[in-house]
Amino acid sequence: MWNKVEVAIVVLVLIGIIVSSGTMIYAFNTMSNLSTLTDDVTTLTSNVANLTSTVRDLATITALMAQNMTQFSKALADLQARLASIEVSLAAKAKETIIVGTTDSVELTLDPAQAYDYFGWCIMQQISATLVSVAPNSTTGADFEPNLAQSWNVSSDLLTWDFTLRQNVTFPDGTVFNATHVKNSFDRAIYLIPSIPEGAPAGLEYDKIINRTDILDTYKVRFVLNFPFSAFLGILSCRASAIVDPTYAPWTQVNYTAGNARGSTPLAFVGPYYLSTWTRVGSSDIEIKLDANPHYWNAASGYPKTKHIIFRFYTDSSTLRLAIEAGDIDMAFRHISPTDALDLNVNPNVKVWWGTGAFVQYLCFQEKRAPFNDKRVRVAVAAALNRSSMCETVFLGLSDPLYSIIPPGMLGHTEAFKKLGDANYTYTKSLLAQLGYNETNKLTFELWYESSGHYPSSADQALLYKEALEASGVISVTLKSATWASYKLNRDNEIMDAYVYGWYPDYVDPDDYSFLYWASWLHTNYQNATQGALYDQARATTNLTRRSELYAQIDNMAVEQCSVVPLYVSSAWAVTKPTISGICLDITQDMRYWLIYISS
Amino acid sequence: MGLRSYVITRVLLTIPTLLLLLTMVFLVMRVLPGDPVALHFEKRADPEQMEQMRRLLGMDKPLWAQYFDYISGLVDINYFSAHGYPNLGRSMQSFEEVGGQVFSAFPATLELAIYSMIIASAMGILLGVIASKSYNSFLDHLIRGFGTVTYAVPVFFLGIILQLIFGVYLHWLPTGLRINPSVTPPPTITGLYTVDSLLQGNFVTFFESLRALILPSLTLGFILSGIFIRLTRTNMLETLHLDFVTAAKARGLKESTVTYDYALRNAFLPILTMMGLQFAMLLGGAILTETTFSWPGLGRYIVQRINFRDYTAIQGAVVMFGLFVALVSLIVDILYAYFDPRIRL
Amino acid sequence: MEETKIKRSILARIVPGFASLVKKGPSGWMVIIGIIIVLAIVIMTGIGPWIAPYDPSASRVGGIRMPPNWQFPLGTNHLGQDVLSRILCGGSIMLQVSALSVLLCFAIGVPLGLFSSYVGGFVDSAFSLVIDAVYAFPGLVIAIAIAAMLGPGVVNMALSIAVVYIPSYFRIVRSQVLSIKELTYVEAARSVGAKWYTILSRYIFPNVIPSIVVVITINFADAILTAAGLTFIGLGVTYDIPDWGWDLTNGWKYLSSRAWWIITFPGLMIILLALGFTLIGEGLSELLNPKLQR
Amino acid sequence: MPLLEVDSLAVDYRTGRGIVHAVNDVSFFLEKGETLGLAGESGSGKSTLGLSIIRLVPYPGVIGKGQIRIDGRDIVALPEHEMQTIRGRKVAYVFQDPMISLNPVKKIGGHFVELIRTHEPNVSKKEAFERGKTVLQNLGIQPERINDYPHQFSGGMRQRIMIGLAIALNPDLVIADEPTTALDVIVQAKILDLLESLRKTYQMALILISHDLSIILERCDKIIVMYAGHMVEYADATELHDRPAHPYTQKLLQSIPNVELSDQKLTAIPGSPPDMLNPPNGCRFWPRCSYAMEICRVKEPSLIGIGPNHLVRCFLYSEEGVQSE
Repeated sequence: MWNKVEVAIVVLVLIGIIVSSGTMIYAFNTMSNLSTLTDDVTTLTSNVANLTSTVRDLATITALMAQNMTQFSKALADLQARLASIEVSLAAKAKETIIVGTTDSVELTLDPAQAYDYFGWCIMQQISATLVSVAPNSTTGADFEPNLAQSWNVSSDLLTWDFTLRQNVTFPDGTVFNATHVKNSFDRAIYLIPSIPEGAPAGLEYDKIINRTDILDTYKVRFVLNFPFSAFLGILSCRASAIVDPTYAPWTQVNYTAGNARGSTPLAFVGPYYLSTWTRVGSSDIEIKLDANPHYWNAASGYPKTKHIIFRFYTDSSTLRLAIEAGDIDMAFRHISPTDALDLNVNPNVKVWWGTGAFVQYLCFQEKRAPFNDKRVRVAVAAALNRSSMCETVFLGLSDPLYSIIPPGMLGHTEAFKKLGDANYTYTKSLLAQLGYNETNKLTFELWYESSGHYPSSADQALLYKEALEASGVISVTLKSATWASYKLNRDNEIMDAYVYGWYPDYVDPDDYSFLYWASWLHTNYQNATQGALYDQARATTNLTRRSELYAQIDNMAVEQCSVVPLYVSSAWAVTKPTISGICLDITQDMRYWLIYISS
Repeated sequence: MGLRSYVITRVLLTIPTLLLLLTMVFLVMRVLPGDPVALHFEKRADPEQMEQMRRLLGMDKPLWAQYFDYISGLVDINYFSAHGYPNLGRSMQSFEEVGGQVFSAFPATLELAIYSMIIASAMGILLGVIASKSYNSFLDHLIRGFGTVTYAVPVFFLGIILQLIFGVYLHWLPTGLRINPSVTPPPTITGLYTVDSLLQGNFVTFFESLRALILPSLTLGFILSGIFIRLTRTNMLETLHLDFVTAAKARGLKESTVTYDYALRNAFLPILTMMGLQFAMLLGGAILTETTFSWPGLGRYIVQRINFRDYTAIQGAVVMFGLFVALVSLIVDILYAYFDPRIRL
Repeated sequence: MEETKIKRSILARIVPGFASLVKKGPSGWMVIIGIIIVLAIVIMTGIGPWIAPYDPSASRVGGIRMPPNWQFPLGTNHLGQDVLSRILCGGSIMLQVSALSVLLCFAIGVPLGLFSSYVGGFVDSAFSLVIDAVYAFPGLVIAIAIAAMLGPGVVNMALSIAVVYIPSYFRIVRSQVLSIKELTYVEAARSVGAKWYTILSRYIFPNVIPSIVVVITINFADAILTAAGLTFIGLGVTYDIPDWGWDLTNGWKYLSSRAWWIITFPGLMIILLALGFTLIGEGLSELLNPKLQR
Repeated sequence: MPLLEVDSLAVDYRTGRGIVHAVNDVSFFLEKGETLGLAGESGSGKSTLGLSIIRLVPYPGVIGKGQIRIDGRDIVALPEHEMQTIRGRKVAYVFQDPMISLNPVKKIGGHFVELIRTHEPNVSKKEAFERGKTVLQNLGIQPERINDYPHQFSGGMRQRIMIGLAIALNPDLVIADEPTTALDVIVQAKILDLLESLRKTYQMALILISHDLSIILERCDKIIVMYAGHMVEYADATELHDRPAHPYTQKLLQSIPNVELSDQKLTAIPGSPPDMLNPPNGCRFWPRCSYAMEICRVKEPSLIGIGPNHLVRCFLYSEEGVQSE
């Protein structure tokens, strides 16, 4: 009802522009010369004459039409019949196909030795398998279940890890999976690190962690690590540890001159799905089609539940939202905006699934130079932040204020930064007063944000941060922006005073978050040996309480130092047709498509 | 001098223009801030690897040498025959062949451009003729007003409004993509969905791709039609008052003959040239339209590459645009010569 | 005597009082309306900050995405900012960018055109070849490419737009000069040994002005649209300054949730501004081209 | 019944600045095979008069009042499509500037075929083409050039072609509007002779419009002198030449150089034609007339006969004028 009103308004506005300008000029013409009126009259009369003649023609035409009507109707009838049959067959097909809309796109490749982007990993998870994987609906992300490995045990010093492999698993081409494949996969990943510095194994430092991989038996394999590493299972569960078939994933470097840097080899995997179609235009995906893998080791227990998954790619979230709304797609996952999600939540024709998030954003300070080379300034700014109002305004409450770099639900999560409070202006003022900053002599710095949509609504966030900081009365912020690549360049060149950055977990473990406080690649120029030591201790123990204590200590130091200030943790959601079931949005942020099915 | 020799000279004349164009693009892309290679190495900036990459991208050479590579790569016929696309260098982000990416993205843009050009010229010329025939009447002023307004509307705003009305509220037409997601796109033959689907003989795909084309091409068409209206109108008015038109009337020829065979046919030549020029503007508008309608074309490619600061890719795409425009203007000039006997003197 | 006559005629063509414009009929009226619109918007933007009911960049002055109502006549946007206030203040960027780009084009294009066409010969043909190459090129594509290289900012946007429009100045000036410079009075001036700069500045330049004015207005309109376009694909200025282009771009994201008021109003403002300049340009060009004055 | 009768015709231009009476109260008639000359300065409305006969007065001109009868049939109110059958078939028109009177993108043959087949639909293309050729031959143009484009002909040639197009369907009346003004002197004579001969062979009537009275005097039977939209004098050629009545006509004659009289002094007409937007009251010529009287300024003279078909619009020959002396 009230939509119609809006339509009316918009249409009227448009017509308004055109007509008004037309009439305007016309009015002035008539003013300047009246004779045009006579023209109009004459043209009008002639038009009327034409009209009458055309009417006559129309009559004759209609007569002819009437004659042909019978044939028309017959033709129509059997056409409808044909269409009906088509629809029936389509309906039958539909039940075993799910169409997924997304704004993501594979950045570059599906090769575990290189891929390091969310969607690349998402697709790989559907088509590949790792030794272990995180159980669906895990809350901590720390409970692992066997995948290609049936069982495992670790030496007390956390240096040697033995795995017993699942038997009679076959690759698509019939090769039987065994220990050699495991060794080959990891050796290859490590071997390729130098030539693919941007690849995931490089990022996760496989070469530093893994000393060597030994084949104990056809179905037994041993990893020997360089240092005790409690989160090793996490590493093994991530996509970079996917097992590949050497015949399709050769050791030849993904080299820069041979042309195809993608080097994606869909047949190399043993996952629940095959990659049957992958079309790219320019360097973004147009269509990805997954077909069920009949040889999947878990096929017996009915996985994957849906035969075909088809991905469709949209450039912006609103188009995606409209598509799911119009029923063009069965499921929209990744980058339905909070606004749209909340709208759709009350729409009976779709279902919104809410899940826990693990994506965090945080504020970095450039400590090479003033003002942020002084700890107190950093603390003062951190205290002036207003996380909750930002989350309320920008994310409409669909993300939560974060007071520790480790997201809630995960081992070692604390509320450490609550000490400084939100919009704690009295504290900020007093701190800055010590340094001679006040209403007249404000603390001024540049706050940078990424402007090409790499992070969710980063511009809006920045605006809100600026507002909150300046509300203290003693801070004045200049907003600066750069597109993703330039942003990274600026970061490496250390020219940004303060900048908002984000982190997606490679594997769900505090070990993959805590180091962010002093991560060298953030170029904050912050070092802290003690924190590093604590971090290594945490790696070296499996005792969960001990580990969480250690991470808590790291957090507490971080609050004093404020080298990196956690801002918020996002929550995740997916939108589907009501008929879709089996969506699992747990802390791992993985969408496991083999669990999804259409319920009648 | 006959038509043939004219064509030949015209083609020869295109070459220096092209060369100039390429040079400019090259220079624009090379006088940039920031070391593109440094971008690639995010976490481990290993100087030795960066050196290697410079070598592989040919960026270790002096500028003139790079320029030479760039030009010679473009005209390398063997490469073209081998790959099916010219050598436009490698993407700095992905090291993929820019030529391949650009060529794969181009058909979408071309399809959009063609359809909108058809809409624009059809609408523009028709309205223009009507306006000029009913000179100084209300209709005339209305049409002119419309033309003026179209010139002032940002193309993407019009696109958004059309989306809002026909996509969001009325649900008549899709708001994005080249084809309804539930339909598998036709096999790539020409890359133009409408053509391919017809070649494949699949009418469902054809209609779907046509439906998807309506809004974007209308958007672009509307924006451009204004210029055609104005041009057609002025030229028609001029020719309609030329003596040979009056003379034709004086010989008792029919109104229609005089209007179309005499007036329009003579007014058409400047319109044709304008079409050529407008194609450039149209391609520019296409970038915004593609962004508005999730249209996977060259424009979207550029925008996306910009975010990666992928200079070589942007350069490749820009060159592609340039080549296309040059080609179009060449064709237009030849058509011009074909239609206008006087040129052939 | 010749010269003074020309001067007078130019004055009569360029700065005609509104009265004389009115006499000129419809095209005159178009110019007047255009001028009125543009002035109105410029003034509005100038006094915007004082008359704006709310701080245009303050978030949550009202609810989020409130449709137009009595408190917020044009509604509020996705951050709860008052759309009306943003409309009132948001024109400055557009105006700055377009004005700056026009200035650049004029400063570079006109002298270049005058010089090259006056000197003639090889220099001229060389220049024209280059210029034509640029001219034939998709303007927005160049603008986008350059803007992408230079990064965001008013000056950079203006620069990237200027590069695109210099050719049109050059071409118009050149064509004019080529026709004028053979005229007898110029010949005469040359024959009595007037310096080249005298001839350019006193004899030729005045006659070129009218056509340049037309180009300027068109350039203004295009610059505004281009600026909006650049902002739309994320090459705009930073976010904390209210700008119609930005609001339009942002509003687009909330189109799907039927928040039409967020985009419609800034969109209309941009159209209005561009329309103003277009009207002036079209009117003038018709006034200066009597072929259409039947 | 005369071929053409024009009866108190008035043509107005309704411009933005006001109404211009370009032709005012003009009446004359024309028999088959006769030649009529329309003389007068440019802007005197002679072309407008010519065009109004085929109802092609350019925008914003309209036939205000009066009748134009061709074969007794009034064409002023005739529907357009019937008008089209008259144009070119019954009444042909030759325009001033041949350079711009042909469709530049159409071959000469095309022009002929189009013309002939418009008026005689049952004629085949080929036939029409052949007829075009023969016409060209009669005009002294080699027939094979029928495949050339207009721009490939010289001015004189084109004017010949225009004439050819005019007489192709041998109409009863040809209106030649300054047919030679755009051409150089030698060609002028040739064209006019051609026109003359064709007229004789085809028994056509001719209206020759020219600002050059001498041409008209030597080639026309009747002459109308026009001034500022008024027909100021009407007479046979000889009559007009020997006894010019209207001061304006006299001035015109004096301004013609005459080869015989070596010591003739050529006088130009003082002043310039009036602004048609607001013409002088009374006689339109009085500001430039050396015999101007009081009455001329206030009252508009009417046509009065001063001899066998010799009409003049001047008070010098009317009682009122004499009385006011």
